[in-house]
Amino acid sequence: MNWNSWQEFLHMGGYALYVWGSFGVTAVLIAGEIWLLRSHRQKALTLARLTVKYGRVKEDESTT
Amino acid sequence: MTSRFNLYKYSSPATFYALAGKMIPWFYGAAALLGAVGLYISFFLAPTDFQQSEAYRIIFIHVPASWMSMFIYVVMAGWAAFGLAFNTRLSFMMASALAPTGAMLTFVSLWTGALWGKPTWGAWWVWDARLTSELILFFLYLGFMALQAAIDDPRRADRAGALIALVGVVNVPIIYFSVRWWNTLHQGASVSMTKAPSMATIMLEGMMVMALAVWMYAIAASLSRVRSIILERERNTQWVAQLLETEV
Amino acid sequence: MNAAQTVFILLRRELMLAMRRRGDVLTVLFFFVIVASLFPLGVGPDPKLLRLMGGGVVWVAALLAAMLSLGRMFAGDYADGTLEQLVLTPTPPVVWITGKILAHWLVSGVPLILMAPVLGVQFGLSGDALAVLVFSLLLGTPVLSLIGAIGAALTLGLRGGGVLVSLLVLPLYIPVLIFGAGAVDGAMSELGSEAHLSLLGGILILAFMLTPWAVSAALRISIE
Amino acid sequence: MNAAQTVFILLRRELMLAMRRRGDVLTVLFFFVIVASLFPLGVGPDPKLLRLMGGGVVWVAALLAAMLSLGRMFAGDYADGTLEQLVLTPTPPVVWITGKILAHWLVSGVPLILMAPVLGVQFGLSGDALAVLVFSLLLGTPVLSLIGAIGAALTLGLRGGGVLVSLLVLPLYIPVLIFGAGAVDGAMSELGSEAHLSLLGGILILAFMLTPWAVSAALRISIE
Amino acid sequence: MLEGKDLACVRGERALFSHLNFTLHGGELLLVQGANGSGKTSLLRMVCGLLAPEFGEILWQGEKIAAVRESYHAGMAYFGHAPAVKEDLSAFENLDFSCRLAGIPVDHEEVKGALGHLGLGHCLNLPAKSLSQGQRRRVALSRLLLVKARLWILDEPLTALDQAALQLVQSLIGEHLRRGGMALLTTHQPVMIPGITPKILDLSA
Amino acid sequence: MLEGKDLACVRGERALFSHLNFTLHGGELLLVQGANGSGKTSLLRMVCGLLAPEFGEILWQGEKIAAVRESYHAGMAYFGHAPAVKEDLSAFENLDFSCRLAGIPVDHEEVKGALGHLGLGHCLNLPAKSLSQGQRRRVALSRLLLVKARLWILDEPLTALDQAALQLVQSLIGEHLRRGGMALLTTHQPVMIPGITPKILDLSA
Ligand code: HEM
Ligand SMILES: Nc1ncnc2c1ncn2[C@@H]1O[C@H](COP(=O)(O)OP(=O)(O)OP(=O)(O)O)[C@@H](O)[C@H]1O
Ligand SMILES: Nc1ncnc2c1ncn2[C@@H]1O[C@H](COP(=O)(O)OP(=O)(O)OP(=O)(O)O)[C@@H](O)[C@H]1O
Ligand SMILES: [Mg+2]
Ligand SMILES: [Mg+2]
Repeated sequence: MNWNSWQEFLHMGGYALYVWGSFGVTAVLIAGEIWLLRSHRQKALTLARLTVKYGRVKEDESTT
Repeated sequence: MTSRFNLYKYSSPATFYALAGKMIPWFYGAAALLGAVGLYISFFLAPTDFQQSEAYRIIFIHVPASWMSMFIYVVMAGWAAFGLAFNTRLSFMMASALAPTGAMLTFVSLWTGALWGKPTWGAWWVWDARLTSELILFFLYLGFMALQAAIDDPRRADRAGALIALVGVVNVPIIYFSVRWWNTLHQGASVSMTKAPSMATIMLEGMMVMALAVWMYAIAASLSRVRSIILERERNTQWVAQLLETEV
Repeated sequence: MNAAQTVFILLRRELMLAMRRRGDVLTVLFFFVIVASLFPLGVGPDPKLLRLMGGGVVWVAALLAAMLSLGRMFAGDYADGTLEQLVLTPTPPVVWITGKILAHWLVSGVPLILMAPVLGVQFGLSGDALAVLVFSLLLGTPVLSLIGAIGAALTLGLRGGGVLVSLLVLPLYIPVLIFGAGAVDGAMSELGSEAHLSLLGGILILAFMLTPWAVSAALRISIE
Repeated sequence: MNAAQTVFILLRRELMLAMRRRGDVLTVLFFFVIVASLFPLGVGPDPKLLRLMGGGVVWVAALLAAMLSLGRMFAGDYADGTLEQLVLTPTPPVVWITGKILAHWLVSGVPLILMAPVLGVQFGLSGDALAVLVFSLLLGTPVLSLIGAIGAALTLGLRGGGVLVSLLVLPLYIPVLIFGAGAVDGAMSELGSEAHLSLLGGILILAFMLTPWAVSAALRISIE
Repeated sequence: MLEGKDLACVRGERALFSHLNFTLHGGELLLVQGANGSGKTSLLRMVCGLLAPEFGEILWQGEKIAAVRESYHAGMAYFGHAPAVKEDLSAFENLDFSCRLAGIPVDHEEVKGALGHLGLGHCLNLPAKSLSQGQRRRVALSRLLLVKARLWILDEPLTALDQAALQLVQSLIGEHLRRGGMALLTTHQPVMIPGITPKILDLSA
Repeated sequence: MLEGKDLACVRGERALFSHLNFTLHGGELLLVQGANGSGKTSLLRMVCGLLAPEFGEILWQGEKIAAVRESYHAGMAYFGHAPAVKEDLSAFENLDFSCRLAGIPVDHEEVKGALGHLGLGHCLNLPAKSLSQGQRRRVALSRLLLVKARLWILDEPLTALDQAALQLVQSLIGEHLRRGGMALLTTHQPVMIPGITPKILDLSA
């Protein structure tokens, strides 16, 4: 075990900005992508539902 | 588009949509599991580096992201080539689905590299071959996505994108060989970790586990994206209508 | 209808169009980034050399990006007839021309300003120099849009317009470049950059007052 | 009718068109000169710095000029329907595509090569370096036309095409830039430039053999 | 009243017409005819004020059009070769913005009504780029319903329209004239508007 | 013989037509009709080989057009929306180059004759940019006289033409058919060619 305390862990030997900056931004990006994927799927589903209901629907119609 | 090729049947979007739906949770699960193990290794098992202190821990995210960023581009170009050769819609959709994830990982590589560079090299960025080629890779992804976004007709978007992806992949090794004509700060700085063999092993293991995690994540994300793309493109078909009745 | 209202409606329309074609906006931005990145590739990776060049390179890239984006200012409206219709509205041309230039700056200039610090970091500029870079761009990019509008208006409908516009406009951009890049250099060499920045500000005010009239005249000529 | 004849007729037509629009050709040339001259303005007048930058800057300017001139390669023919007619001739597309690329190089590339020594002198390049600069451009500019043709073909008819093409094409130009500018640097630092030049030659041969096919595919896609 | 006095037009090197006179009162239709290249488009642009005449003058209510620019433009609608339809905006947005920019406040219902009248009711919200050539021209023509101009200047409004649209546009012009409006028109197709005998201005002569 | 079998066309998101069949023999005229946006242009481009059909196939003398590309293109002339006239070349140079590029050796007299026939004799050497819309289309149509194709594919050849040119083009088509040629035509105007009853293909149906 490398760390004696939480402070030490968070401090990362003085490199907190760099280490947490890397891991943090990566986490945010991945979370963001997952969120985008979900909203993409929702949009695609509504679009498909509208299409099934009303026949041909343009993408723009479902979003506006 | 007659089925002169047997594979065509298996690459039907309808079949694939269902298959992908079943596989996605598994890949997300694997990614989460491997990620947890990898992070544990990164922060708790891997010891403090003799020279770089804790900063080196960035390696556990930097290297997997870098690897995957290049790998995904090649896979994307592969799908594009397949699509152009056999005119399978699904291949084009796979290529489009991979691009955003690839671009995201390329950005992660650039970002973590920059954050690593500041403490080790004293600069956020240097114009060294490795770094530059990664930046160009980022532009190649963006070019692919921008081209597809600029074209309204999906058919043309698919094929134009595929063509530029293929041309771009030719560029990747060329850029890569340019390493020889450049002074490369990048490799020189990463020597310290091969000091003690035991340390190298645990670090290598950590890197591998994290790389696997990123790989699984990339598969899950692109499968999930391709499902949405399939839905958008195929929403006029019978199978989507049936699917919506039964599924929701 | 008063002038502010027209400008507002036009602005809304232009921003809506830009949103519909987000790709175009992003592409100008990435052009900026790519051009700035070409230099180190051509010149070599020596950090000291690059730091010296940094401000100048970012400014040159901004100039070129602004210039490339000029094509969008009137060409679309000209080709599809919207420009004729605008000329035929009762509103004085200077009013809606100001609106169009403003919209162009919001869509093409502002993203460059936001991206510039990242490029500055890549060239190893100091914190001070970065701040001055951003501020100089804030004063300078509107001038680029204003002056560029004249070139864009004059080259409407001419083939090879894209290249021609650069020939007309780049020489006029040079003062902006000199003071903009000079300000960044000043910040790095501790010579101070107030003089350069206030000159830029002066140019901006002058350009804002004069160019819409010139553009209005240029459009009349091109539309005949 | 055989391939050589078609290429010849096409070449005559393209050159005649270029003569009628001399302005366009000159404009690309002036763009090249202006971009190269912006740098000393942005970076400052230190001769040592300029000599170091010289080769790289001239190459970057050549890249940008070549890129800007891409708009002319197919866009005119696309807009007025000539491209459709070419596709509908019995001649295989690769033949006339090669002709068009060749014409583009003659009109846009060759003038750059002729002008480059003048710019090189302004940056204080030595005689040796100048010779290598010209030779590297001689090998490199055809590659720019060849690769650029793919981008030009893919972005036909897309709005914002001018900027989009730069995003597609500039990353692909980078190897040419690296070896071209590298050759000039090599000549200045007495490291020799054979390696760079022969690599450029290799790229040229490869590009010449492959790109017409890619362009042909791209045009099919865009014309639909 | 619109008047053209002793107009002459030179395009490039060629003199297209000279000593051209016309007057147009409320309720009248002036049909500009002539072979290809005889200068119809040039004349119409001249009347709009987009092109300065080489000689002669154009008067609106007895005053030179340049002198009364604002009120002239407020009372005029021009429909040129290019339809002034933005591809990225929907038919609705196109019409809405173009009215507002012309200084005419319109509400949603009016816009929808005008588009519906031209047979675009089912594609109000489609971006114009997914409309065919003829449909885009209909979007452009729908402006005429809303701007309430007294003077319509229409350059080949009938090209690229199918039979149904053709009838519709002609009846629109008819109504406009009956309400006391004036119209200046070019076309290569026969124009038939019940109850109206157009004045003819032949440029080939 | 030209044959379309079970053709389907999808543009963007919309299916324009499907299960479309037609045959065209020597001496026959096929008139493609339909409202704006019904897919006439798309069909013509498909027949040329510029657009791949979503489904079905097009046969020329019994063979798929893609398989006999060279001979098919050698025997075909296409006249599209865009007239393929270079603004910077004169009418003469335009016609001369376009024939040579199509692989047809022509001499000066032939070119002049063709342009004269279309009423452009007096502006042979003017750059096309100083021609009017209709005159440019005449330049483009003059190609038909020289290329000696059996199959003419003409997309709205009559728009923007004045009465004289209209008659001329119709008589050209008539002669072509009488010589055993075939023609595929779209137009929104009535077509009257003495002695020929066109086959009609209605896309709105
Ligand atoms: C923005 C800056 C950076 C970028 C774009 C970048 C990019 C890359 C890429 C593309 C790879 C994979 C290459 C391969 O496996 O062959 C890689 C690997 C690696 N990077 Fe970076 N890097 C950056 C900064 C750094 C820094 C600052 C360090 C350490 C001081 C570093 C250390 C490593 C190590 C150790 C590897 C894996 C082992 C190797 O192949 O050498 N990188 N990087
Ligand atoms: N900008 C210009 N520069 C030079 N000549 C021009 C210009 N615009 C038009 N012309 C010439 O003026 C003449 C008349 O053009 P115009 O477009 O007014 O004709 P038109 O009667 O509308 O013809 P069409 O029936 O073909 O539309 C033509 O010969 C044309 O070539
Ligand atoms: N490249 C394209 N991408 C998407 N949709 C297209 C494309 N080209 C045409 N369309 C659409 O296909 C439909 C048919 O177009 P087409 O040009 O074939 O019609 P048309 O019958 O020739 O009409 P018109 O009489 O107006 O010329 C239109 O709705 C059009 O918007
Ligand atoms: Mg006209
Ligand atoms: Mg059509």
